[in-house]
Amino acid sequence: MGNNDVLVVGSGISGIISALELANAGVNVYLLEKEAVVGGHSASFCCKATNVCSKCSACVVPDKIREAVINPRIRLLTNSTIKKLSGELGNFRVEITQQPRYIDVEKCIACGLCTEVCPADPKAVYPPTVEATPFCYILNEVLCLRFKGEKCDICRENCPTRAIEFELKPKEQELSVGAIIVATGFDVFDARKKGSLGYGRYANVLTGLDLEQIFTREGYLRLPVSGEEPHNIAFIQCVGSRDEDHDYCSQVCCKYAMKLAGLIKYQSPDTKVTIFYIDLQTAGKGFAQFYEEYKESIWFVRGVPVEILQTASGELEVRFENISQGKVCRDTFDLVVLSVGISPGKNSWGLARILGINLADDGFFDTKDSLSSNETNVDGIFLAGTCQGPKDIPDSVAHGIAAASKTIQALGGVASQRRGNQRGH
Amino acid sequence: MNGCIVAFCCEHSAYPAADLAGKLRLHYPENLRVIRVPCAGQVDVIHILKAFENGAAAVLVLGCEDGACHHISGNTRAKERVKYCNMLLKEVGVDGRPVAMFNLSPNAPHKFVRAVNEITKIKKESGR
Amino acid sequence: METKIGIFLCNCGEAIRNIDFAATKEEVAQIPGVTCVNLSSNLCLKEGKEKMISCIKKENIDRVVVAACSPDFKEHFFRQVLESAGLNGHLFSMANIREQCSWAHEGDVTVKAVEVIKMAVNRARLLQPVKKKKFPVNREVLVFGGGFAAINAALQLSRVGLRTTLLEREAILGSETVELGSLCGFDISSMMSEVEGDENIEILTSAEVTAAAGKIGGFTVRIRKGGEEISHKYGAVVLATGYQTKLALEPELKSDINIVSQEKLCRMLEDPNLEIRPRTIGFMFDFSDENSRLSTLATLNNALAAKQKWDSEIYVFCKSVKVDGPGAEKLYREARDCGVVFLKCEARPRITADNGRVKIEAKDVFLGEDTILACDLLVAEELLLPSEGTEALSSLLNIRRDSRGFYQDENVHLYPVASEKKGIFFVGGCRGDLDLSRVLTDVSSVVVSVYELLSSGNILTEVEKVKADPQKCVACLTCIRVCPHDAIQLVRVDGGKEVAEVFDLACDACGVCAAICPAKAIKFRAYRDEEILAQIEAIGES
Amino acid sequence: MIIAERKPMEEIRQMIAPYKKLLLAGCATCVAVCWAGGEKEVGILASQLRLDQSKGRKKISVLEATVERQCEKEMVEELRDKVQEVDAVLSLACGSGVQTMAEMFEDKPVFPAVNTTFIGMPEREGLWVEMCGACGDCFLDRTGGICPVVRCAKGLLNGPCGGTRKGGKCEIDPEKDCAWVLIYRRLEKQDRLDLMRQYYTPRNFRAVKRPGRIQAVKA
Repeated sequence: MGNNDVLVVGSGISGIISALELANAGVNVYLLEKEAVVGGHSASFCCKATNVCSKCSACVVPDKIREAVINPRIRLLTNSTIKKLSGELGNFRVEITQQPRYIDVEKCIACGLCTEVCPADPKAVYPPTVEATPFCYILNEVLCLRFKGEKCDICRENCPTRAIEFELKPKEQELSVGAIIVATGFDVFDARKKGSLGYGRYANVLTGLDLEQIFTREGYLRLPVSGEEPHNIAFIQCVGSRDEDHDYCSQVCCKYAMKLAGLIKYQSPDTKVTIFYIDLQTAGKGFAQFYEEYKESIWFVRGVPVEILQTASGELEVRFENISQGKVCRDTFDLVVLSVGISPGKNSWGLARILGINLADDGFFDTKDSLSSNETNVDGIFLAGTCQGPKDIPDSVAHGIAAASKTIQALGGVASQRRGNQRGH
Repeated sequence: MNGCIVAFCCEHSAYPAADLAGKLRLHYPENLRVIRVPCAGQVDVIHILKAFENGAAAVLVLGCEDGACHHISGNTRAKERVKYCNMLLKEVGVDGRPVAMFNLSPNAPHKFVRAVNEITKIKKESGR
Repeated sequence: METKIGIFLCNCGEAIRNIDFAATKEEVAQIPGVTCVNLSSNLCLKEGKEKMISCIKKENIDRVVVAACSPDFKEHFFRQVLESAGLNGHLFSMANIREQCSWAHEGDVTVKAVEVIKMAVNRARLLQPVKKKKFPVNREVLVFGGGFAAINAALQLSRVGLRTTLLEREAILGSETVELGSLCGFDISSMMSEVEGDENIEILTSAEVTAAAGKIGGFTVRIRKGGEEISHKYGAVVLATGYQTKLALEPELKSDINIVSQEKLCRMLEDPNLEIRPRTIGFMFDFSDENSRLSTLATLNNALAAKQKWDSEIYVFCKSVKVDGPGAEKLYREARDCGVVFLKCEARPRITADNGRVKIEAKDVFLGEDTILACDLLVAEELLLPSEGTEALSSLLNIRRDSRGFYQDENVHLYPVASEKKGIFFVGGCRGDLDLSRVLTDVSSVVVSVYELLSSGNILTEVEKVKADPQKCVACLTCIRVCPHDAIQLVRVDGGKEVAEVFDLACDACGVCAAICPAKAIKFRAYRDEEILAQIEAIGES
Repeated sequence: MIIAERKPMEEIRQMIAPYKKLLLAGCATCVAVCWAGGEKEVGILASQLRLDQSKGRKKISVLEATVERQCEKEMVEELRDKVQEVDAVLSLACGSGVQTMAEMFEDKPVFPAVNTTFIGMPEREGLWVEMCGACGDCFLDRTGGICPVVRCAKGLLNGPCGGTRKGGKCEIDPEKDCAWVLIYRRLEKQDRLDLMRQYYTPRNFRAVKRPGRIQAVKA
């Protein structure tokens, strides 16, 4: 009888959902994450509700992370990557490397004493972001005096639970699993690549992701440098989507841009918001109504500007073709938000080589055939979420569940016999 | 009269939001007392009235965003009940709408603090 | 018997600094019923857990209060600790003195901490155990529909070992799927023969449902087929009834033969005997309905096919090209490269019949001028509507629909493929405009959800968490009307009086019924009035 | 079922003004179902009275009790001990219950806290509509089971009055349906429209001489 455990690679929303779904069906899961915390991109997204929920689904993520972390069938392996794979469906052997994090997740109680006593400047040991799971402090090798050869031992001595350990080497281990779900997610398009849009040069040109994080942290929008409330904001769509290098629609940008714009309008109704777009992707449940509601108060301009310049007074000048007036216009804004798209993960190529699965032309993992988006060319290796192609959160969730379903079907439903119980409260 | 604010917090939204506010060290008035409930729709009129009988200065009912209730309409029911409670209280001379309902999501700690501050303001204005 | 309450204080490795734990310990020890108070700095670690278990056993504690971090974080963990100490996990209450006390305020918060603990103790005193029970469930699944989604769902359900009944209103399966197949490159006939050959799948065509009752694990459905009515039990129900399209046209144009649907165009493209090939074809979409993902895909595919087969001139009129699906942008580019002309207009073009041709007058936003085009064939805009019978079926099963009439309310991120009623699921076009790969994702999602519910033949769940007292219930039906999960029904007790009964498997423990019951007959364990009021009473005591 | 609604607070306040200790007596039958006088409503009113901060209001103490049916002497008997303790009783039952209570405890003042309004049915959760006026001379056989005596604003036996609004609404209250339109439609369905042509003489609505008294035939 083959092995029925499953390895899920990547702990973003899709990976977590796959793992949870498998665990609920009685399968033991290894959840592999290369970072120190789970959750991926979606964990940092902000709530975009106005007086009603805007269905951005960002709030689902922390809920699911919590559920996954406490699930006894899911074993979490952070700071870990795959080194080698052998075997086949029902009997894979995966070699993984786990980088030391120097602070024991099981023992750290996030008391903060280590940060307090750390003599390095900046501090070499610090708390993770607030929404991080596991909520375990992070020791940065680059900053830590001890890793620079000094004899510092202060944090270790002060730790009340003895969670800090320096003498650790990367840990190698081999897992035996029956199937693998790849859920490595995406990379956010690096807006610096579009130099003419000024991201990275002008302080008031932000990406949609920056905006998400500002809202998560502060709860309201202020200009990065002056700290003032912006009065005139432009969103530029399709930055890193639907161009020569990206032959696809990222599927999320229209939604998040419009929802963020709606949130800004709700918080400060006098703010002027302009959205420059190619085509509005308003399909999807409830979203068409959302658009109807905002199309009067937000100025939608067809056509995407290609250049942003900063004026002497620090405002941002955007040149665009005003189609209704039939001429090139320029308008100034205090804040320009680039709706950056979803790019394939940088590490996909390496992982594809290790796993022996194919990459499609666009850089995402390829599927066996065009319709069944969970299956790869290797039996027993499945795809979940945005590593297969752009998806919003609900689609990623559905795709994650579907990957779990395909995995169970592939493993022949043997898990049913071992199934204990679940579905309690 | 203890002058506390009693907050009924839905465990799907307001309660985690309050936790997050703590993690972010967003401070709010100390006289807030949280009662965790499975859904804002579980908060009965009598729970709110009893809080006042016990000397609460104000009551907050905090539930999921409109349209995101885990139990479809628990939050809208709660909103109706809050309105009803204010009416009942007004009948007996307790003016100033001391019961308030706010909707928020679990990842909106700022909104939680805003809700607490807002009810504190209402309370001050009505001089209770 | 007097309850013995044990309080476990934890300073979280001294992360809680603005509480005087010594004073707190002293004060909470005075609360009536408190047998022992322990102070620890690592309650959630192994040592803490062991200490807790031994203390519970030694002191014979029957209610546990932990004053530490948020219950959101560790409630689950401590419940397990209680279980390993031989106590029911529900005899437990947590006082959040970290996130919502210590960390939320500046300065010393000992007074608040004591009060928060008192609230938890008061609640703990009244808590009652909650037992678990296994409920047997029927392992058969009923799938409504006979199209692409339904057939795939049945096949996959059968693959995970669940017996499935396909119920189709039409006389044959997949009658509307054939064109779709040729369009999207899959073979519906092989799927159909696979379904027909599958022993685990029963196919009922020309059949309809006349009545449905029951809850998850045991839906009793009356099916009428060929003048005969049978009643059968299913553990879960999957709705895959699809959608229908309607041409969005001015009424006076409807009979014009030069205006066709996408489906008709498909058939024309397949027809080897077609006499006249249209030289100019116009397409329209995305004017009357924002939900035009499917019409976009159909247009792109058909435009390309027409270009290749007939080499027609093709003009596409639309507001936005909806390319938010896999491969759609590529198709769009391919179409433009082949010479398909896309004209984007804000307003819906005017269509008139013109001497056997169709005249389209539009204002293109890029050219900024009026465009008049006479074409041989217009593929009209299609509106996506729920399929016939959707409304009837939804009221039969008592499930909600969205504002456009499709299944599944807009609460999609909480219930992607599930309804608010446990055991009823939706897949594919009946819940919105989904492209085929999304439909397949839906199918797989539903299959695993159903599998989790039914595969073992029983479900373990907590019983009587929410319970209506038959003595107090006045059968006013209020709870039945308000229950969001349709988990309450009237039953006869002792062959006489009718009272409300909460069905444990279907109940999601929200407490809406308990709050609204005018006779105060419904008790929600752990959140009963007594427990809430006990917490309120503790407020302001100090 | 009997439908009632709570009296305005001012009225209740005046009734109970002289008393310090009160019993709030609920009834778990009709008035519980219509959310006016069951255990829940008793709790709410009691809490309200305790909270009362209006001018000149002194603190009162309030006991709460709910019986299965307040119109049954045997069931009201359960409250005897509690009634002894208080100065007055505030009953949340229908008029019949209040009177039963008053008769049982003749030495205590018993006040009604609700207005008994009509006999009706729930249209949906929380909404009740009047269906029957208890006229004592049922007419429903001729009107397709729809009572014009209460459901027609004018109580016409030979309707409609001619003022029906568009959409079959009543001319007096456009929110409500015209009973005679409903009757017409119902009879149409049953193919009994001939009944509409009949003329009915005005009736004596006091068919049962007040006070009403009905003796069931003894078995």
